[in-house]
Amino acid sequence: MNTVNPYLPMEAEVVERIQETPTIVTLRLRLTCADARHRFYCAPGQFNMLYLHGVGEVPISIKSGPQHFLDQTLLLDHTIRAVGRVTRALVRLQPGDRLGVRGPYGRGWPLDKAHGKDVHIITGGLGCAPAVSVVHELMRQRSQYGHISVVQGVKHCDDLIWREQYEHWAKQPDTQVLLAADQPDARWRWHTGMVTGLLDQLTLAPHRSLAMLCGPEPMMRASAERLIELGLSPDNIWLSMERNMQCAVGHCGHCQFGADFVCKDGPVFNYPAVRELLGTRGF
Amino acid sequence: MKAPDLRPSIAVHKFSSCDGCQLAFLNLGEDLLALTQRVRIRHFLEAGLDDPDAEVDIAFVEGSLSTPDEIARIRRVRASARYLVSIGACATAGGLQALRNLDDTHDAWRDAIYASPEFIATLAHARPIADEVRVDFELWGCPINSRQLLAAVSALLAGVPPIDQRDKVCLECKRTQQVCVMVTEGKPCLGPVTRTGCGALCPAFGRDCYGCYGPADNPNTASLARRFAGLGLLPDAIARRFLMINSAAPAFHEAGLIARSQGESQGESDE
Amino acid sequence: MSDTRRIRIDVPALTRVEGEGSLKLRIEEGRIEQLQLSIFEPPRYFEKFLEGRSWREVPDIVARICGICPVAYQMSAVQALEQAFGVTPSPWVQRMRRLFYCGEWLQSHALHIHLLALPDYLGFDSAIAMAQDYPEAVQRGLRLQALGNDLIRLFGGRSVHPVGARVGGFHHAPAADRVAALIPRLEAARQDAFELTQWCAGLPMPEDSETFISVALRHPDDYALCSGRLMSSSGLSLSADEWDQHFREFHAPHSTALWALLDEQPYLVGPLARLNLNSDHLPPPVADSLARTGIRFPSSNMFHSMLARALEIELALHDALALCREYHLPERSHEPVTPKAGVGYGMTEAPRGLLWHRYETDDDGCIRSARIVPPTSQNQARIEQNLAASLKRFGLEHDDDALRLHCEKVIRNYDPCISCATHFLTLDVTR
Amino acid sequence: METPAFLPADRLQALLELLTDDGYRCVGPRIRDGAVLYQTLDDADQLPRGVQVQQSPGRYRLEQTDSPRRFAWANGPQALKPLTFAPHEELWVGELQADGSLIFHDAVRQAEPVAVIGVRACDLAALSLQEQHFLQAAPDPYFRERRRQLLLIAVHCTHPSDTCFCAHTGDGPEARTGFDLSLYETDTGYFVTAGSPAGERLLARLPLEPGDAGRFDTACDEVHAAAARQTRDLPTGNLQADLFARLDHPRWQEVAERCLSCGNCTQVCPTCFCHSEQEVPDISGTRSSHQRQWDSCFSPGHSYIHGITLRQDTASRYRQWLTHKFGSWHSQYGRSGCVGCGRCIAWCPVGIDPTEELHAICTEVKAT
Ligand SMILES: Cc1cc2nc3c(=O)[nH]c(=O)nc-3n(C[C@H](O)[C@H](O)[C@H](O)COP(=O)(O)OP(=O)(O)OC[C@H]3O[C@@H](n4cnc5c(N)ncnc54)[C@H](O)[C@@H]3O)c2cc1C
Ligand code: SF4
Ligand code: SF4
Ligand code: SF4
Repeated sequence: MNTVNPYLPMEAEVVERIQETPTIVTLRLRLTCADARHRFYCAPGQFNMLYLHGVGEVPISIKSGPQHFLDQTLLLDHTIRAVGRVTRALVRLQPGDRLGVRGPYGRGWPLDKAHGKDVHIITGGLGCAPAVSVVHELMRQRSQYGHISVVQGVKHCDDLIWREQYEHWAKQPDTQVLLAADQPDARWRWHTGMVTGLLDQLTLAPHRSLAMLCGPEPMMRASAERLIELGLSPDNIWLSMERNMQCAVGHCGHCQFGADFVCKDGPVFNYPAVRELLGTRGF
Repeated sequence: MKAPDLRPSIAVHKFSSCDGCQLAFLNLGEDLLALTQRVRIRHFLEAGLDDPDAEVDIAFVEGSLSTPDEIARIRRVRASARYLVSIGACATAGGLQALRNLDDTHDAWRDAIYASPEFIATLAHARPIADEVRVDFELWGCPINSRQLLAAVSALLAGVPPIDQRDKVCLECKRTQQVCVMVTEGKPCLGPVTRTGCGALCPAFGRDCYGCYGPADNPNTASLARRFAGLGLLPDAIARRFLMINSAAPAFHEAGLIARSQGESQGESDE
Repeated sequence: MSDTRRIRIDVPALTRVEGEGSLKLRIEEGRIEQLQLSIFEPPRYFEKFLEGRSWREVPDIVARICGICPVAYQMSAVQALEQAFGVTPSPWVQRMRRLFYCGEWLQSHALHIHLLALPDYLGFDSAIAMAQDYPEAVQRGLRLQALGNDLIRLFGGRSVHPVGARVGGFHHAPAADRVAALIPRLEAARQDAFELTQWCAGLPMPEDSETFISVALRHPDDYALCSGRLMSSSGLSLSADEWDQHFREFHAPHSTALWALLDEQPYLVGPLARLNLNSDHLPPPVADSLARTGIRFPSSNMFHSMLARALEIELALHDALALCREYHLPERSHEPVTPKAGVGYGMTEAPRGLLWHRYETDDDGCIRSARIVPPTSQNQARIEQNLAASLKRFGLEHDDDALRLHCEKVIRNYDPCISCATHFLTLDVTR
Repeated sequence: METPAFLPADRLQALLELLTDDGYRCVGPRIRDGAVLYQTLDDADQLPRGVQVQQSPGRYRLEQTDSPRRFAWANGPQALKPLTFAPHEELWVGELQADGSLIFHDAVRQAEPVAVIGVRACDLAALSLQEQHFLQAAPDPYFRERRRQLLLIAVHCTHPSDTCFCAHTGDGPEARTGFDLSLYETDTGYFVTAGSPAGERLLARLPLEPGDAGRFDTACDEVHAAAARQTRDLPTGNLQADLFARLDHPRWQEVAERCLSCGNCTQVCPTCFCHSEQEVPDISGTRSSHQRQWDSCFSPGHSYIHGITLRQDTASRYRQWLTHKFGSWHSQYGRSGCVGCGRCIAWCPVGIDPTEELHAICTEVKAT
């Protein structure tokens, strides 16, 4: 049916609910139709539209990496921050509850271009959600890539989710993990301040590096510009954007960013494509 | 023993008003019965339910605050409601009766009508509910309609706040494929500064919108007032356009007073 | 039960009336010492807002006096302004006004009978509770009410504060197919209405006869709605501008409200008064329906008000059907209006009774002064008179709850619309 | 071109009858509420004989002339857009079952066949742009179904308004593609050409007469003269680059003083495609309808992302409209999003004329 009506959701069931912080919840979803599970394939960086009955639909990145799709169980992890109408209600769902899912949509991270390169993943706040899947993928195919750095900044240290995950990655060979919090507590043993303050600590070989950015726009812009100063070519910087989305298939017009539709031309963009407008008020 | 009633409870309260907004409940037709399956109505005088101080999940409040007694009463309503929704122009902006706020004419009007004005304890101003207590959501319109009401109730029953509809009447006017009365007939339509929700009724009836849903998001009243002047309206007539059902809503209030003062200064220069 | 009992009944908030009012009853030594219907709707000063407003705005402003009978306010107002400006509405407009008005009678009466009054007779405190045991009756009421609302929408877009009426006629003539679409529904509703009349006639009603004066419009050709002369059962026949010769409003010292009296007497307006004066003008099918009930009008039993409402529902459906069947698009939906200075009067039959307006305009058609006498303030004196008499007949020895219910039943016969009344009614009169 | 055959004016009804026989609902220009609107047409006599239209910024008036022509008007507020992209429609329904599971129902239905008579060249061009938008990557089934059932009979325009500039955008006044049949109107009848196999088949069944070459030339000349009468134009050059190079131009603020951000311009524009979606649950809570409706870049929701409306002020909304329609559209669909119909000029309540704004913004000599 989905091929006929691109707006029609598929039914999914919440199989697990993980409370990450008081406002952030990861929902592990299973499409209830076996056929839909077989057909579903997505790349890191893509997103789904999650539909809550009677309430509405919102775009949420797919956190699970492709390894989840290889087996028949296909579980879709979505990490959601409760900010408004739909998300506040979504995070209240419990195992067994049903919702609608359509997707995957958009263009994910440029894994092909990252092949053989050092990859720096720089995220801020919940920007880590769309990036986690790509880290998983890099780790799964570890030998295909050079140095990997994972840089994450949060406002308050309690906002940091997936701490063990970062600690686990930090122990991997040739992998650097840098964390920053604007407001640390006594136990915080990482950097204090903005993510951009960490960029100088990167093991950066500009000519063979590719950076993937996700987070608030000012943070992405500052990071990208800093990376360029550090010698990275703008072409090797990629970032993931967010705009209002109603349809996710390029029809509703809401997600336009200049000439691009974030839903289908993005959400992951090459930096030069958005550099001009990023930060221009009103776009 | 009876099973406990787990339905969310609601109350409908009335303050200074014409009762028209509560009718959005009584005019629901079959949906009224469906609604009573899902919620327990604790207080709604017009429907025969009288328990004003019952603790409720949602209190709907119609009418403006215009007497000292009403001020005391709204505080009680607030205290006993988890979520308070003000319904209609009276409750959200003071309504038509807020016209008495304009020039502090209340006392003069009262004295003109009542033989024993000293017995009449009304306030000089008719004010919106949110002036006195915290309001969780406002449904604009004079009157609100059942469609808006159902949308708000459904959202709340789903555990989410209702959607605040702030677009302009013009959008709905075009969606319903009406012909613009300002462009074809030069009628001074308030659609371009007024909130949608009514379904663009006035243009559908060949007349100019009179702003009963209150100001929309980002209303450019100054430009519209200039346009009205271009259509031949005198400042006083422009002022009356803005100072009608929602005269106390800030955007309309201000636009009306500006037009009025232009009328006065013109009047002076005429002399 | 002893005669020396002191009874004090406070019904702090009257339920199932439009607007809010309260009743105070004090009985001492078997005598009614105090009986006061007070209305705590704050004044809203409509007559004053109208001053300085353009004639174009009047229908939109007066509609807001009452959300339940806005059509009535609009119709009395446009009639008055047309008189002031010397505009004669076309026959099409006059017919369509009747159709529009039929919608309001239908919705208001259906609402009153089913949601407000019937629970009294069937022993429920609300229609919501009643719906459990009498689902068909409640649904029938909601259907009739919805149909009335749709008739109003035809000309006004919405049933509360409709936007279609203007001085001279209507802003817009409805498309013929929309009118035609209502015909089958009106036809189907007639059976509902007939059954409703018979059902109402069969309900156990108190035998409660007393003499009172009925006041209503009367027209030589039909059951008067928005035309005709003002008649009374005491033999009066007046035009609207003669109102002040016989009617007087005053701020009664023992009451909280302005009252209207006819030659210093309380009087009744509303469905029962209309039927008492106009039963000879019921169209044959409605007259047959009435004949089958075995009840005769004029009636001196106030509890026949509900039956009168049911019959007026039948009448409204009958007339609406005829008007819809002969509907055609007019050349224009309103007469051109040239405002001028003048005085005009309007009177029409609101669902709750006669509604009288008077306006004085200036050269530009702006309102210099306005006076509005709504039905509820006219019935005010009559309600108290009726309460006192009816309670005595009922027997003051009944227990508090029974007395309270009886009072409420009596009051609800008038379907008092307190919102309408309020621009005349005071609040918190203390002495 | 070979001289097309001729349909005498009094036989136009035959065309309507053929279409009705073929199961079409005929839609054509009719007068309602002071404008030319596409409405159901039962009889050729319902067409607006002799009606012409005066349009200028913020103003639209009909004018009755004694011309016998039925297509002598310039366009009304509607294009073909509402016929393919409905202003408001249900997309699907979600139903909550007693066991907590959800079932989704499609709302795509078989569209009714509709034949539109009197289509303008600008609107055909706009339709083809909307086809590009809605029928590419993820075809919209609602649009597609309605489009499939649409038969289009164009009438080449001979009476452009003051607001029209289709000659400049290259989209009119002569309809070149996208129609099934096309008519060249003269006082006595129509020269008929076919533009599709369906049009050919229809043409073969019409009670036509052989066309007179000289009179056909005159008819064509009228269309060319109509083009020459148009006065408005867009700045030449690369508008996309020019607009995006002037995002800080003071003119945006000036126009914002006048603009009501009412969205009328986008609603009447035959190419604007923005829409929003909403959920309309029923009161029982089990059935919820997912709907979409026309939206506009002038509405607050258009640029909302949690907590902020990116385009709060009118200047940025107006700039979004112009930079998209006349600028980034080029990247998206290979051409400007404007077909020169002039509707946004006439139907703007305060008479803002985008062509004038574009000139002010793009053609001024940049101070160095
Ligand atoms: C490609 C993409 C991926 C995203 N991934 C995630 C993720 O993994 N986790 C997460 O928590 N959030 C993510 N977001 C943001 C998330 O979509 C918004 O937080 C969410 O839409 C807010 O909806 P709401 O109804 O709760 O908020 P409200 O403020 O009530 O918003 C009302 C409506 O506006 C729209 N809207 C509001 N904010 C946004 C937004 N930022 N983006 C798009 N539409 C919006 C939606 O239609 C929403 O329902 C993503 C956004 C995009 C575009
Ligand atoms: S009629 Fe009024 S609401 Fe409709 S488009 Fe014109 S100005 Fe806007
Ligand atoms: S931009 Fe204006 S002139 Fe161009 S197609 Fe749209 S409405 Fe017509
Ligand atoms: S340009 Fe005109 S039509 Fe468009 S939003 Fe502004 S005022 Fe409205």
